Amino acid sequence: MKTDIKLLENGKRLDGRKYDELRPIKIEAGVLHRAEGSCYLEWGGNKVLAAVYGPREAVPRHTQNPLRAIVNARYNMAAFSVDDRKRPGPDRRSREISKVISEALENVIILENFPRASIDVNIEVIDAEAGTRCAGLTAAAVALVDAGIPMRDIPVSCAAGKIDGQVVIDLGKNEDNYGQADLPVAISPRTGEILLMQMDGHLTMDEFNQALDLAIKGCHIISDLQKKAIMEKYQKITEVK
Amino acid sequence: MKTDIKLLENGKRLDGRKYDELRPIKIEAGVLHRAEGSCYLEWGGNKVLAAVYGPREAVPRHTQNPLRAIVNARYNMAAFSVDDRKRPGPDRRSREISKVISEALENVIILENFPRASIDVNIEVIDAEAGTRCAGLTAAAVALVDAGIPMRDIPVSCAAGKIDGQVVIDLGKNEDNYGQADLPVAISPRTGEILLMQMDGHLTMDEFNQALDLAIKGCHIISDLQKKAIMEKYQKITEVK
Amino acid sequence: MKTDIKLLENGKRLDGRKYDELRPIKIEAGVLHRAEGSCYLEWGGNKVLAAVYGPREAVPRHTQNPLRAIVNARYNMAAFSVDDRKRPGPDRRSREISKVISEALENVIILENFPRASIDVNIEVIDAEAGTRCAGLTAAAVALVDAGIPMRDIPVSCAAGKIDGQVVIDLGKNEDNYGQADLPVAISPRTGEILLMQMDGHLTMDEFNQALDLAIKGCHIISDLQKKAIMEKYQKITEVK
Amino acid sequence: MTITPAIKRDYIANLAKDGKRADGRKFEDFRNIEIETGIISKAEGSAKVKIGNTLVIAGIKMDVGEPYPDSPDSGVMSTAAELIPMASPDFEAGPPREDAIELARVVDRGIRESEIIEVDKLCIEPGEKVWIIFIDIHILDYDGNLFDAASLASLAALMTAKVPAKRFELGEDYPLPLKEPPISCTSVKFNGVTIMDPSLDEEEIAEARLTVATDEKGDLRAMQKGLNGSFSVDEVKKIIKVSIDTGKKIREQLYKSVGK
Amino acid sequence: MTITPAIKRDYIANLAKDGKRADGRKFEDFRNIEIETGIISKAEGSAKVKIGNTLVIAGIKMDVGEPYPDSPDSGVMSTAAELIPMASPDFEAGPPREDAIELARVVDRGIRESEIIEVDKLCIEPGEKVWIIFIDIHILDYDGNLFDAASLASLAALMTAKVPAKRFELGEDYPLPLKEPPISCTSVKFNGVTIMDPSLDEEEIAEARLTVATDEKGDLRAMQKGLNGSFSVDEVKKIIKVSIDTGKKIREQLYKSVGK
Amino acid sequence: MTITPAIKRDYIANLAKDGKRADGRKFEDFRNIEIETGIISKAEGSAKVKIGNTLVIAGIKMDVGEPYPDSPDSGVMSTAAELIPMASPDFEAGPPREDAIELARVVDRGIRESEIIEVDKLCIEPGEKVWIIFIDIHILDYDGNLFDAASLASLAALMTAKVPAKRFELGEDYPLPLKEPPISCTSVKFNGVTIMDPSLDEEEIAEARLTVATDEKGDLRAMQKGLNGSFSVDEVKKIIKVSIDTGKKIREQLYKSVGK
Repeated sequence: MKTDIKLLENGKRLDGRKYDELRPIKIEAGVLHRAEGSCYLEWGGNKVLAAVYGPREAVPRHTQNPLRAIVNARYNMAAFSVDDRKRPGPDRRSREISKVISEALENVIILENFPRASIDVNIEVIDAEAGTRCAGLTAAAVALVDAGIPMRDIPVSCAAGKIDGQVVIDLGKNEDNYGQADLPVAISPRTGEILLMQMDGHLTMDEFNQALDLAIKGCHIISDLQKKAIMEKYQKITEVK
Repeated sequence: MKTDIKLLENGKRLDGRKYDELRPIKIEAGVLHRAEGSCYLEWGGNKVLAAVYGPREAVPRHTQNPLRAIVNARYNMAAFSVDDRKRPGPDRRSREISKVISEALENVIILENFPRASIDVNIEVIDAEAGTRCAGLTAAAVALVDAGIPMRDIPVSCAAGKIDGQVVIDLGKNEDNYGQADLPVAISPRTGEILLMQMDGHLTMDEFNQALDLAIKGCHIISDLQKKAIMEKYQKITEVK
Repeated sequence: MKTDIKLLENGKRLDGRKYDELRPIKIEAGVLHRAEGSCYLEWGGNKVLAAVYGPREAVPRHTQNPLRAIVNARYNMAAFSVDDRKRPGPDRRSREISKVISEALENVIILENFPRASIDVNIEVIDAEAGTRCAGLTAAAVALVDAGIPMRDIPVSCAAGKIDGQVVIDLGKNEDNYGQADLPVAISPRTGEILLMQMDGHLTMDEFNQALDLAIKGCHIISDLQKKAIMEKYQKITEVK
Repeated sequence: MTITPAIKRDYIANLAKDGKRADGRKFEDFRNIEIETGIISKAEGSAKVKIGNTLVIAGIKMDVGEPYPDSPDSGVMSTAAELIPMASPDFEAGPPREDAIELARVVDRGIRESEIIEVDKLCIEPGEKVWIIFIDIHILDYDGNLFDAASLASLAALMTAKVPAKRFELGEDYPLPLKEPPISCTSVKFNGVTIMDPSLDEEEIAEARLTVATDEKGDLRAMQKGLNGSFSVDEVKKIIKVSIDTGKKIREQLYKSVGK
Repeated sequence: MTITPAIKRDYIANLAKDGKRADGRKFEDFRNIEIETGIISKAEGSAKVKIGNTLVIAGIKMDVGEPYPDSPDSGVMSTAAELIPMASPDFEAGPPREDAIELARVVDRGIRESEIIEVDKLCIEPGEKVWIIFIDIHILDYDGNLFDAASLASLAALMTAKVPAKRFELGEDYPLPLKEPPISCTSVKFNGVTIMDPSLDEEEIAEARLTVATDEKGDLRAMQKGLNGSFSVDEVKKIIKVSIDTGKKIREQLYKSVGK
Repeated sequence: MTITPAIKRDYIANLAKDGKRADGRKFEDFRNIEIETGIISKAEGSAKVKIGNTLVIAGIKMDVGEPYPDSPDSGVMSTAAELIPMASPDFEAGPPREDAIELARVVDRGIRESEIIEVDKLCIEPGEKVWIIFIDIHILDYDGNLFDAASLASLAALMTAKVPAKRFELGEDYPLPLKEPPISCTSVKFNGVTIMDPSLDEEEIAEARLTVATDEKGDLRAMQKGLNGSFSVDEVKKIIKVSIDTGKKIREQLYKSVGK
């Protein structure tokens, strides 16, 4: 990662944030008609939709597990979500992200309840600006709750990183492109266990410890926003009744 | 569509035809050995073969309809059938044409007689010069009769269009490239019902009414040629016996 | 094939070989841990691995033969095995070679013993220098013995060809590129029957007869090396016991 | 191969006998249409269109590339539609199937053949460099009538798109040069009646479909008949008439929503 | 995995014991061959070949393109064969399978390695522009022996092809520069007998196949053994001899049909 | 979907309770590592790495090509991994699946993001011509821990690779310019214990996996957590510590084997 750009000035980041300040986040549950559960999430310049179908019989049949459900998360970026148009369809990056998100979600879903089933989680990034895997996983978790999928906890994701030698939370676009390290993390907020973790760049052990602390702190803040979004959906339903 | 080229001169078209005159058409039934029914058709510069297999068990099995047969028309242009070599294999255009032809044929075949079956209709365009979808559907209908597939009627197809402000029947190559509108139509000649209809270009309501009349008129003329070809095949068989 | 290059000088070939002299060959059986049988073979500048799995249930099921086993040989060249990097995955050349090797191996394996099964033979060319199909088939035969697959005979392969008007055995790289003919052959050494034969280039009947004689002579020499490699493997096992 | 439950078919058909539809509409009524533009910051133009519960997003991306050899002075456009598994339990991931291909081709032809985009104004250097326009259509929620929703979203996205000249160091951004757009209206037929803007339930029992695109003057600009049922000539003419009338109303709403 | 009915196998094998074939031919006889050229107006060259009921069309298209870096002064050729579902109930649509790939590669090598096309005369601008030749083979009706039918159709199409220089504004059209073509003859073996030009029924019970291409002088120009049966050295030599003799007759017919 | 036999799971888990592993190793032990370089004559660089019975070959090929528009002065690298059916009865031929993609991407990022290859020294003509580096990883025998074997083989191949300048008439060959490489160490967790360098049996019962790449100074250069189990923060920190210590030993062996 190159550092041609000054990313910190007087302790403030390019967009005016402090080192431990998240970008604005907005979460709405139950936004789609067909899906069994759904969520719309804005996180800085990211706009993400998540939709859940299932549990239903897993196809093709050879993917079925006779003892438990499988989770098929499908992370996809819309062709128009990035500066240079992305060719439609999965690429290697999106397939890797789909895999690590599926694994993180499998951790919290009560899979044993649904042998031979699949739980399909569709994540569409329609506007992208750094941190889409964290945004996607966070939205997927809310959509799963909205779909009534039984879970031990509502997983949540946030990244930390290093820019201009400083550990900060939730990298923005230039920070991601020109920063020195990125550490996306997902946790189960109830237990603090780590469900997803990837790291690129360069961190000393001290910096890693700081970054992990910051990312987990961010997760807990966002976890509250998830729960608020779910409550609002239930309240609406209750009001309608 | 551009109109750099003069397509009408003294009421005559580039190839000397009148506005309501079809290109020469030649139809022969039962030209292939392996296929259960087949047809060879020349229509102006178009040369088309159609071959029918079935009814037979539809594969893959998930395509089967337990109540009726499905029709799989496969329209394909040979690589050498056009000026600039076409890459072998289906493209988006041929897959759309396959779909609309399949739908038109399904209308007249007694599908209910063959639950879970497929009727496979292969259409190969080996020389192409405007109007191949009409030629393909017309040939496919004869091949279906030749295969003994029970049908309510023998469908038939013809196009009309607009060139130099005039509504004409059966566009030729330059008329298709430089004309103002194209309206391919397929009908069930017995009922006059419309089975296939597409339109590109620009037509006023009056022009559309004229064009539709012309296309249907053409269909009836070609319908007679279809029946003649089928009769000739039967006569040959009778003579041989 | 062009002949810009002098391939024979005083009856000696570019690498100093005589017309009926093979390149150095080294064969080792049982080199892999997971595979049920395996072989590593060096032949001039060629380095080839072969691994056998099966007999096991053939998948997908529609490939099963209820009366006998099928042989799936998969010849593959590593991306780095040739001067200009080869795109990973099968191309038309490798699929044709896989087919003719599969057919040759099917001839000697007692297929009737294993209805509905497949015997999978993986051949990886990791360094390539003319004659990889002969090397691959020869290695595959040893791997099949190592896997304990019952066979009527151990097939073996060798090529002959023509360079500068002279029939020679086992073409090297420049001889293959600039020679006048190539004749790869595989035989069942016990019966002398021909299992694989392809020819490109130009041979008179006399030259063909000479070339076939040379190739078969080469096969018998290599057959001894195959048997030696298998014996060494068994001896090692016996010693360990 | 989905088999529509006979009970649903009977229910909808019986209602139709009495001139009624399950959601209370008349035969020639559209559902409520919502159009929102400028929703994707990364796109040159974008729009979200809801028709009832059907939700479609269209995004426009532009790039600089080579023209086709046979039209060296014209910009190039391409349209793709994805029926992503998000939108329906019946859509699968993978390469586009016949339905998505027909959808993309009908929308593409509707824009291309009616020459909405003034491609001759999108030449940068004749024979060398022209603007390439990508129209990408994302179906997010599927409750029937994708043809009209996709077409309308594409138009709204195009009408609010800016040519990103600045990003390519070709001067200031400017609005995409466009002509007046035809409006697409889709009808389906079942049990002898024809209805406009089918819901998913109505589509599932439809025997024949007709999409008609008309312009401001009431002229025909594109048509596509679908499904294995048939139409009589009179039915076709009746559908065209209703499509012209409805097209006018939708055009007004479209113009309003894009600020024209 | 088709299992040939035992009864058919027995019938053909029993006939063979008496030196007979189901259609009355002798072991070394070809079926009737028909060659028709110039059948596709859009193609630079084309031919339809029937061998018995087997029907194959080959079309030649040419384009101007870049040479390969390692032969900057030579034209480029490529051969594709499609076993389209029209030709047989057993052929499926989709990417070519092993059989079609082997067929295309054997025909391609037969033309390429025997240097029929004088590729050095197909250079337009060294290192920059050469003629690209596409040979496309369409199997329309499959009743056995595709190798010979496809090879013969390709040769007849090449021998009547014109280089489309005019379309590319490179002067007048002229015949594709060709050398004398080798003729491909295919034999199969079953139950100890070898027969020439197998019909579909004979192919289905064949144990081994040998295709031999020979030239005017009776020299060998290409061979391909197929299937999992084996040949003795004597059988190979006998098949080659018959192939040389038969090749001469077919060459005469080919020359006549292309007007040479 | 393979179901690990309960008996194997119990056996390994019971051993682990007593601090033991099936092959006698301690929890933090690697299996024996063998590194051999220069094994492929056609490759610019190559290495064979064995970790226990796991066998991986990496080959480097280089070509001259265009740089990416956004980094006109930098060479380009690409990494591919194939889980070929040779290596395991469970690997299938065909396009790479999720496992192979994750493997290739983790190795690729480990090399790319830690900037081992000095891509700015691989420019031939700015904006026009740069060196393209292909790292191809072949898994030949699979007995667990592909991440570390693939990463180590790639590093050894890179460290012995020569830029083939002569073949492209660009002067004399010279060693690929490289910085100090991070070493990748993988641990897995099951039944509450974490172990280093899992064998295949251990991988099959693993609940969570963590790969940690560290440099000479003991800094973190890349991490990848896998599988659907979880780690506590303390477990992560403990694994990192062991990975730093083990990485040092492997680095020494790597340097020795490439002659540094």
